[in-house]
Amino acid sequence: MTARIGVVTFPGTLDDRDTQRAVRVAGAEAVPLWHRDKDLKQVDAVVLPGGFSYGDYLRAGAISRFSPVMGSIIEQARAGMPVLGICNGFQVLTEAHLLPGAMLRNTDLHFVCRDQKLRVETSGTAWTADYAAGQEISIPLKNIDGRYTADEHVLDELEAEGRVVFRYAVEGEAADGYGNPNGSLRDIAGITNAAGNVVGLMPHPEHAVESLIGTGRTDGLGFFTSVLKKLVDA
Amino acid sequence: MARVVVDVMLKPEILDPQGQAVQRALPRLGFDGISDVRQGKRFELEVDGPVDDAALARIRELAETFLANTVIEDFNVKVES
Amino acid sequence: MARVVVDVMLKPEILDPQGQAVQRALPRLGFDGISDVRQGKRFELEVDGPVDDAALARIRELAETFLANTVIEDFNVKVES
Amino acid sequence: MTLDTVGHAEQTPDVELPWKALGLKEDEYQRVREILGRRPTGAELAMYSVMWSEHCSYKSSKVHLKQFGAKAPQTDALLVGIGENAGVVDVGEGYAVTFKVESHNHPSYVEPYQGAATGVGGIVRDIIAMGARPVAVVDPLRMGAADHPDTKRVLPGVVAGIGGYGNCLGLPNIGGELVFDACYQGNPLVNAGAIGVMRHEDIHLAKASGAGNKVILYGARTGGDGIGGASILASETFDATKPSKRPAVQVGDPFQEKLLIECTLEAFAEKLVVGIQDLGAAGLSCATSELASNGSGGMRVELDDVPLRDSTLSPEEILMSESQERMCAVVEPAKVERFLAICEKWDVIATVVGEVTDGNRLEIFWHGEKIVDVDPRTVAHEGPTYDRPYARPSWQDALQADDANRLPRPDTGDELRAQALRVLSSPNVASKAWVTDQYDRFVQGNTVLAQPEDAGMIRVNEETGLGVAIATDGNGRYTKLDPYTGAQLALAEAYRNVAATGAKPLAISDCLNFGSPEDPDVMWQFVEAVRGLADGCLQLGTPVTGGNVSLYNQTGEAAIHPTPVVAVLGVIDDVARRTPMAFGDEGHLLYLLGE
Ligand SMILES: Nc1ncnc2c1ncn2[C@@H]1O[C@H](COP(=O)(O)OP(=O)(O)O)[C@@H](O)[C@H]1O
Repeated sequence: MTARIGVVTFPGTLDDRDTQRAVRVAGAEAVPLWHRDKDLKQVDAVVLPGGFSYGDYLRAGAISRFSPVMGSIIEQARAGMPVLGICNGFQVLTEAHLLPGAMLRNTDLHFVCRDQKLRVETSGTAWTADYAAGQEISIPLKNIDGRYTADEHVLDELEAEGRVVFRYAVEGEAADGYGNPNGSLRDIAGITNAAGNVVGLMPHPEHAVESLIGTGRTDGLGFFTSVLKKLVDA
Repeated sequence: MARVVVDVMLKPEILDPQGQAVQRALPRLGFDGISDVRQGKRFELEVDGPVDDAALARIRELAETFLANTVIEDFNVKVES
Repeated sequence: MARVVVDVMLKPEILDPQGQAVQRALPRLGFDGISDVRQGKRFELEVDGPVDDAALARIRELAETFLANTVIEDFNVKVES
Repeated sequence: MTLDTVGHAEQTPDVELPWKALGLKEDEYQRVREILGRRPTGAELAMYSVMWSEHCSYKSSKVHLKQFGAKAPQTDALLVGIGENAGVVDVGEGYAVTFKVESHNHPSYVEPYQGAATGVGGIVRDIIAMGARPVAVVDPLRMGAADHPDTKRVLPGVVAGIGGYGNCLGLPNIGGELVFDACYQGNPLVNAGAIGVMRHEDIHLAKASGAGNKVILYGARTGGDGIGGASILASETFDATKPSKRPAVQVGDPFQEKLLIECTLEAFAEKLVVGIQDLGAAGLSCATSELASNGSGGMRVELDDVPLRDSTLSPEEILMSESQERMCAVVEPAKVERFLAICEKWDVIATVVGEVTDGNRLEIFWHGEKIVDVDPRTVAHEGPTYDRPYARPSWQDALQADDANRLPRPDTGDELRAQALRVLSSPNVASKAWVTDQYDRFVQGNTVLAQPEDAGMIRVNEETGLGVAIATDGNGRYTKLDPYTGAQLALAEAYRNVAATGAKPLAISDCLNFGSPEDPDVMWQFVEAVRGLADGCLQLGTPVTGGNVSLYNQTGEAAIHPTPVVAVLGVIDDVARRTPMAFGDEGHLLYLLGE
């Protein structure tokens, strides 16, 4: 028996099918979840994939956060189930207050799509155990509302508790995917909750799991193998 | 220093997908009794000098040529009290 | 039927690149004397029933939980005269 | 106000209609009267005028485009040719690919963001209407001078609009062009192409057959978008009290379109659809008349059932509205309930607005009265065609004589260096990353090649590695110098770009951007370019599967450079064997092929 990982589809979700593929590539079973269903089909973990749910109208993630499936996910996340929010999924998690802070329009106001260098800050979450703290990885980034922001004291708390999971790697040539692409405070690309089971980030690990496709790197696979190991060991 | 506000809204005959998305979400949030929602932009301009007729006329021109595209949008200029 | 307007603006301490982009463009357009520009959202809600205190309270709640994200935004509700 | 019913039209033969304001010529209007044997009703006039426009009827280009069929190379790859929403080619393993390029030039000049965005929306609906899942987009662009202030207004808006719409639909942008030239200052070219993938058995056509089958309109509500002409009809002729405010520019709703894609594909998967048509220019006029005229029977439509965004619309306006994000499907009665349920699942409004009938009339009713009674073929397919006069321009010789050999050559290394730097830093050659970085090229997880490669490549089959490649090219300056050869150069360049990836070129689509066909100089450019393209395709063995003609791209007397843009589609049996542009490993050798 392998782990069952749910992948949520909201109206306007775009990366659900690639996320399902990434889950399968990692060796787990991908279970589609529909925004209108409260039923989580007994999955062991959930991914909220990227896209433009509800067209990103109002604010990215603001409308999806009120969907029936989110009610169940919020409940399960509080009980410890691993939840990963990628890009729009991260935005949904902040709107749902499962993660602190909020996402704003990129400082240069443009959508940005590029291969982004990230530094893994902690392997102590459900989704990053297969990485080493300090490791540099490169995965695609693509968003227009990716500027992470939070109050100073929230940021201090995140840092103090080791809850900044990824930072944009700023050392190096910008053309090579280094640099803060959107003006996120303290170069934050991803964070976790206090328990370490809920992780959100802007870049897209599911686009970096096959050597032929996209950037040709597989640096994103570790997200899915991390959670799989955790679930199978549990 | 005074504040002048320019409101820019899509013309009523133009589709407003954002307003529609908000409106459609209301029943799910338990809100009814709102028959239409339109979403637009609000610009707050801090003006250095006095906001006299000349200043307002220039801001109206700014709104007309830059802040709004009058092919699809209407605008409204007012001094904030 | 009455119209209630909800204005949503980024909190003053939050960087507003859209407003800044507008402000930076002003000199090019021959405008000076505007020291700051902030850009926000304006929602126009058409309310079916009477806009009494109860209705306004509900709209305020709507603004607080949905139309604005109070982590980053302030809002203001007013009945349009 | 009197409703202009068919009966009313019969009884009032002498009522003057504003056919001229609707863009019809006197003899064209007479032709409508002949066809009907009476004067048209206002609604019929609306339909004929919009369907017989240059944009919808190809009346100036048709006689020449026939060469694409007449000179078509022998190929087994072509499953659906010119004439449908988009052509379809066989790429093997039971997969078929549909692709097409279209223009949205003028709207993008008026409102760059929305014009470009709705251009992407339109081409993607053509792809869905064929039964395919859209898998990628491309955007060949031509702008005025890079340093002109108006380029600063238009270009960022266009790029943001293409990105805003395409990104929100989840379609990777895998190629395109950005060319600056002063000739496009008042007439930027915003062309957009899309590719879709389907199984052979899923190919759908725009065809209404089977009497009793229901006609379902689904997607956005109908508003007063893009109906300037119809408003003239409504306000001047029959009802002076109508509001005159009708937007000339459409606002796109990519979220709605994403829902349309998903619900349409789900309906296809459950085999619920007999025929389907997207609503583009000419809206319901086009969808109903084309569905009916391609099918075996007639059609009856109740216009009152069309969901409206603006309740003041007149029937003529509803027929002509260009509101975006709408589709029309023909569904068997027993399957209607399931079809509507799928639409509901995706929050898409869907309404039965008519049915397929015996016979061959398209009849449209409003408030219970018949306002249209036509043979749909006369609306959709039997419009006027012109063989417009053309002649080699008097200035062509002088233009050709003025060749580059007369330009000063660099004498020193420094001069050469300066010239090389000038070329490299010119906006036409410099990096386009600031554009392409605003487009999502990774979404869907099948992108094998995208910018900065010469051709984009998408994996079609995860198991076998089957993939397709596409490149678009065009060169207005070459084409102006010699339209016949210039069109062939565009074809050859796109062909090479596809071949260089390792894919085998299969077929092409084109977007022919020219000035006014009423100018014999321009018409000659058009005729020569089409001839060149047709001859080139015959030689290379790549049939033309479809495309788009955009005429009247001119500011006053000044036409743009003749700009045929060619998209070549190729197939590769395993994307693992693709050849990227970058150097490989150290020690690899570099060869120069050709003369
Ligand atoms: N408007 C555009 N949309 C999408 N891709 C584009 C656009 N313009 C250029 N590109 C892509 O950028 C890359 C470089 O373009 P360009 O500098 O024009 O190269 P080339 O001259 O080799 O065609 C190519 O991959 C091309 O497809």
